Amino acid sequence: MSRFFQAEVTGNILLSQTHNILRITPLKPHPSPSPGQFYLLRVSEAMDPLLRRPLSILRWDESSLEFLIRLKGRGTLLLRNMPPGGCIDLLGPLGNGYPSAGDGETPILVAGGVGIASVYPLIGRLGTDPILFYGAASSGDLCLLDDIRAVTSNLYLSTDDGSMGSRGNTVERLAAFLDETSVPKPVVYACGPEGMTSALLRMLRERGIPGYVSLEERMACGVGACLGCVVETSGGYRRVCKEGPVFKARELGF
Amino acid sequence: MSRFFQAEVTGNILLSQTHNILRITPLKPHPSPSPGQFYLLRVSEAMDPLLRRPLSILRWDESSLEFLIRLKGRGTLLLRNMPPGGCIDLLGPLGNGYPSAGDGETPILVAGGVGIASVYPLIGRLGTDPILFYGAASSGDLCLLDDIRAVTSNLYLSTDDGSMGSRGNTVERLAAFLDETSVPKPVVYACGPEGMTSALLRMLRERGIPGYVSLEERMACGVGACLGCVVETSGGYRRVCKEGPVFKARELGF
Amino acid sequence: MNLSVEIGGLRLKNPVLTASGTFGYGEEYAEFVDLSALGAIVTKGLSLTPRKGNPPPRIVETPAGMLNAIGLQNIGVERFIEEKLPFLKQFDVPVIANFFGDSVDEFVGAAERLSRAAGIAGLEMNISCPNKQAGWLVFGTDPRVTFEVVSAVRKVTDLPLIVKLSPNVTDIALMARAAEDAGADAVSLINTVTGMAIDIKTRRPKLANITGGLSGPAIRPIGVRMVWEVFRAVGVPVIGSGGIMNGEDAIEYMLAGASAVAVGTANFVTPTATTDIIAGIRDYMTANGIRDISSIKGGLLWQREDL
Amino acid sequence: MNLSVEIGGLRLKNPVLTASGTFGYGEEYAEFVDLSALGAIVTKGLSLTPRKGNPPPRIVETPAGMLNAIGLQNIGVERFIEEKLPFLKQFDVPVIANFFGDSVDEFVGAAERLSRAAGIAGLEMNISCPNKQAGWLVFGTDPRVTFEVVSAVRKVTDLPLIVKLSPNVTDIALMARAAEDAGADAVSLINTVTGMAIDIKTRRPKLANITGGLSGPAIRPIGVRMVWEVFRAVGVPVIGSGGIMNGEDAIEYMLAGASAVAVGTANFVTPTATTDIIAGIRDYMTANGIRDISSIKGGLLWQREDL
Ligand SMILES: Cc1cc2nc3c(=O)[nH]c(=O)nc-3n(C[C@H](O)[C@H](O)[C@H](O)COP(=O)(O)OP(=O)(O)OC[C@H]3O[C@@H](n4cnc5c(N)ncnc54)[C@H](O)[C@@H]3O)c2cc1C
Ligand SMILES: Cc1cc2nc3c(=O)[nH]c(=O)nc-3n(C[C@H](O)[C@H](O)[C@H](O)COP(=O)(O)OP(=O)(O)OC[C@H]3O[C@@H](n4cnc5c(N)ncnc54)[C@H](O)[C@@H]3O)c2cc1C
Ligand SMILES: Cc1cc2nc3c(=O)[nH]c(=O)nc-3n(C[C@H](O)[C@H](O)[C@H](O)COP(=O)(O)O)c2cc1C
Ligand SMILES: Cc1cc2nc3c(=O)[nH]c(=O)nc-3n(C[C@H](O)[C@H](O)[C@H](O)COP(=O)(O)O)c2cc1C
Ligand code: FES
Ligand code: FES
Repeated sequence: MSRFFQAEVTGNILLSQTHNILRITPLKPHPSPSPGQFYLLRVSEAMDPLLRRPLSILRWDESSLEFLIRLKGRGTLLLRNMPPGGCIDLLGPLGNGYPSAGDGETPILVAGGVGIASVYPLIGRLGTDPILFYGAASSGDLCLLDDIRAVTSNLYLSTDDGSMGSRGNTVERLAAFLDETSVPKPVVYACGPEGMTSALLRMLRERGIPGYVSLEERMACGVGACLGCVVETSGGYRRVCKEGPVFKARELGF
Repeated sequence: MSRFFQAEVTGNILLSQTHNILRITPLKPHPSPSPGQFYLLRVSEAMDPLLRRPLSILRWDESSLEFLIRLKGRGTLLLRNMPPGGCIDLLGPLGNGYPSAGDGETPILVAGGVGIASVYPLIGRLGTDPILFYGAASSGDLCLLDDIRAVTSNLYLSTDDGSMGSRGNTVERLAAFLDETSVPKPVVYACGPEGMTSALLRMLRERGIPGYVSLEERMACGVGACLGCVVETSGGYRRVCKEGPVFKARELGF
Repeated sequence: MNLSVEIGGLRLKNPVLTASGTFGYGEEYAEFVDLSALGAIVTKGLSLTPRKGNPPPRIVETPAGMLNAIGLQNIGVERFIEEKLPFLKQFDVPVIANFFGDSVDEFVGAAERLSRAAGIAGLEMNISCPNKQAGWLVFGTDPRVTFEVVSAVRKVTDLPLIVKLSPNVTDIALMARAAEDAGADAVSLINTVTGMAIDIKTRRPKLANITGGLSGPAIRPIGVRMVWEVFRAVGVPVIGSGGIMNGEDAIEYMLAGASAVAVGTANFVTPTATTDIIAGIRDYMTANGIRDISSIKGGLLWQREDL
Repeated sequence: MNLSVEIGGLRLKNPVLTASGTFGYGEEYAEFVDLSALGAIVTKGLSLTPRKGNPPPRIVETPAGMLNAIGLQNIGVERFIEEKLPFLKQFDVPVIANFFGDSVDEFVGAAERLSRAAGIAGLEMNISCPNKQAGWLVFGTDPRVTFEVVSAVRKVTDLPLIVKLSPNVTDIALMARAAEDAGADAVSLINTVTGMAIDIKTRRPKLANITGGLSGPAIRPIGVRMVWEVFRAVGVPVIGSGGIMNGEDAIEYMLAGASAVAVGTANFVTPTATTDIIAGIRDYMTANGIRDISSIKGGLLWQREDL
């Protein structure tokens, strides 16, 4: 079973102006991912755009993989417009996903924007009725709410513009929650934009709460060969594609 | 009416493994072409492939244009796979097409391979029941035979492998025809691959028969600005996109 | 919103020029572009006497780029002035005559003749061409030769003089300084990067001339880097070119230090590229509250002082 | 069908190498590619002491290419020999250690240490790096400096010595000759072309290091041209690289004069690129009745004698 394989596009659902879910069916047996891992997708057969695009695994079963894609630039536009029936090649699953929670720990999931794609597979897998903080710029950017609600009732939504859930950012919302509620041995699992990540890391440090955070960096190879995707950690530069994308919160200095 | 316009792909018929007919409907009024003129089509929105592809006009009416495309490389592959509903941009009609025949002249059309695309619009326009010599490598490469037969019965087919029509090349076929038949004031209108063109020009020169030949050369701008598409003529280098693609046979020295 | 810029004493209504050799003598694109809307029109390269150019094939597509080996085919300065200039004069746009020679004398001769013609607003000298007096080494690859030929031309013209630099050098800033020292009013870069492609079926070069000049988006990172290097090395304005396809690419060059940009290969891909780019620059200015386009020149933010 | 080639005394079972810095220390691609099937593995650039490399972002996509500014991050020769070489020795493939320094002494030190390790078949010295003793000017941009540093390394190693040339020069043939004169057994080219990209929203360089090296198909025409220039200038074998994505591109380089090719950016696009390219070369040989791959080296057909 190779991590480099071809697949057929078997579904492409446009959720909004900016988000779509791409469903693909590998043509051969392929290794199963675990939550927090990602794939590199070839977006075009031409030499431009050249590099593969990294996407977190959203959902999977034996015969298919699903990705949640937020429109960013040319690559994600091509992925949005990919018609079912077409062929695409993928590399993955790559990197280290989220570890499971330890005994007696209370996992708290935190997702900002399309970071939900990375955190989503944890929802059904980290205990029952897990706590999820999910924020985005506006209600239109909150995806998969029905599916999420089917698995957990502990859902705390927030939007920057207040169009859904509480107004304001996810980290402040989480901080308020931690102030109000006594959570036994909280452990945070988070993925979101840079601003959220750094605020969250600060907050966790201040409160001495452990956690795991998934990071993004530009990638070329995805397999640890090019050293293109490093981030600064307490142990020096680490490759997001290989040692990450999920890092222990305390390794991250920012 | 601009010669640079957008169009919707409204049909794409695969004729064979190697040929397709692309039908497009311009989104705005557009200038009408004349036989032998061509268009430059953008084959991708990406930067690779970068340059537009030149295609002769095959058929047109007020609302649409049709091109006959032979699969050659990446650009023609993209044009072959273009789904109806998509948008494409075009530049044209470009260049000088075939002039009409003079008084008492007998037009003889000669097409080699996909050169039929260039010659095709002449069939219904140069007198009744015009003479057409049409050759290709094999029967599968002979396109649009039904449509052609509907307009003329003077059709002389040949294939290199003898799978349809007479075996051998079009120019020899034409030479034999001219030996056998007395044609009043013959004037040749021709488009085909380089080998055919040079044999034809030699034959015309030897027999003192006038004619018009459409040439191909790599193009960038298509409007005469880059000087990329020149061919040697008796008057020096001439631009295929501007002074051509149709040249008088006697201007061509090869 | 002020889009106008000054290049060596020449005021342009906006910073978008046509790149020499990609816009013919203006006529060819007049049907697609309002020529009066352009910052300036730079003509196809002219020489004292007409040039036939190279045999075909002259162009070949490459990944995100193209190679050309036109061989500087042109009708010569005399015929340009008689046959082409009158057409261009109808428009409210400065005409910059691009010219070259294969000796210092030819450069000087062409510059003299062009300077006497009415209706030419500036000269751009292309020094990416071989010097027959120096074993056909390219003028623009040796700073002394660059200095010599630019000085000679400077003596015979009062028109704004732009020197167009070759990127096929170890240190382009050195060439730019040589041009500036010799009296250039501006420098223009980059010209094409020398490249080559081979047809593996026939084993022949895809260009009859064997090598050619690479242009288009493929070379943009090289052009931006060189503009940034030159901008920090000279005091005269820089005209940036190399793979500019849209307004954003133009802004990228200006942030690197270009006062204006020249649009080449993009014309072939989109005949309205030049005016589209002007519109794109406007959009960027609106979106970013920029009143005067010159204010972004060299506006790259960078901290590392050691570079 | 004979695919084997000889590079400076080193016999390779086929002409496909990995390009330094794009294949890690081999481990990373072992799951996708049978390492024993490769002509040789060229390691990530090594220095005498470990290097931390540049801050991120280190890479950015460009049209048909990418810029990288890894900053030569590496674990140093010592750890390479201890931790990485044993893995590579398991395979039936020559290991070529790519190395660099920021002074002649560092080059010499690294070469010495690498030459003492068992299991290294050859050395490739990367002279596209700045020389701290010469105001951080790049070693490979001055033929005298090239000669000096290559001579110094030559004295301390008996391994086949490949010198990897920088394309950021006016005359690459001059550099190749300097390397040959200094005792190089082969030359390898091209390294990346210096480029730059700017984020117009933030006005910052897209790379933390500001400039980086352009690689990928965008630069292939430049690489092919330079290989052709160098092939005609030196007697030692040439290893070609720059934008080789498939077997056809590899053949193009060999027709231009390369004895072997190095595959870089293509690995990122297709992890099986190296072996795909070997298969592609075989296909071409079959289709064209070529028995020995070396027979096509420099097989470009060109007539014009004046070039
Ligand atoms: C491990 C990982 C997991 C990700 N998971 C998802 C996901 O599930 N859904 C989703 O919508 N997005 C995800 N992203 C972000 C996604 O990869 C980028 O939005 C995408 O690559 C943008 O490509 P583009 O061509 O549309 O944008 P452009 O900005 O045009 O891309 C230009 C280049 O920058 C790179 N790039 C741009 N933004 C990012 C970014 N944030 N991270 C890394 N590289 C970037 C691109 O890959 C490309 O090489 C993930 C990123 C990483 C690193
Ligand atoms: C005036 C004119 C009219 C034409 N009409 C038709 C037509 O009606 N139907 C048809 O199938 N083909 C026609 N051709 C040929 C067609 O343009 C080429 O087959 C096509 O451009 C190949 O593109 P590609 O990407 O598939 O092939 P590639 O070989 O990958 O193309 C690489 C580059 O070479 C150029 N190129 C390749 N072959 C030719 C060629 N023969 N002439 C000019 N440029 C070429 C391409 O445009 C492109 O820039 C015409 C050519 C010209 C000049
Ligand atoms: C077909 C063609 C012809 C050119 N002719 C000239 C010329 O005559 N004089 C000159 O200085 N530059 C010439 N150039 C270089 C361009 O002016 C420009 O500097 C270069 O193409 C890079 O810009 P681009 O990538 O936008 O095309 C030519 C370029 C092309 C593509
Ligand atoms: C991410 C990356 C890292 C590289 N690191 C090195 C290096 O350490 N030493 C070296 O000599 N070349 C290095 N190179 C240059 C490549 O070996 C190769 O010469 C160049 O990328 C051109 O080939 P390509 O277009 O196939 O990538 C690196 C290239 C890339 C893209
Ligand atoms: S993307 Fe190459 S090391 Fe991570
Ligand atoms: S294609 Fe540019 S002049 Fe003909």
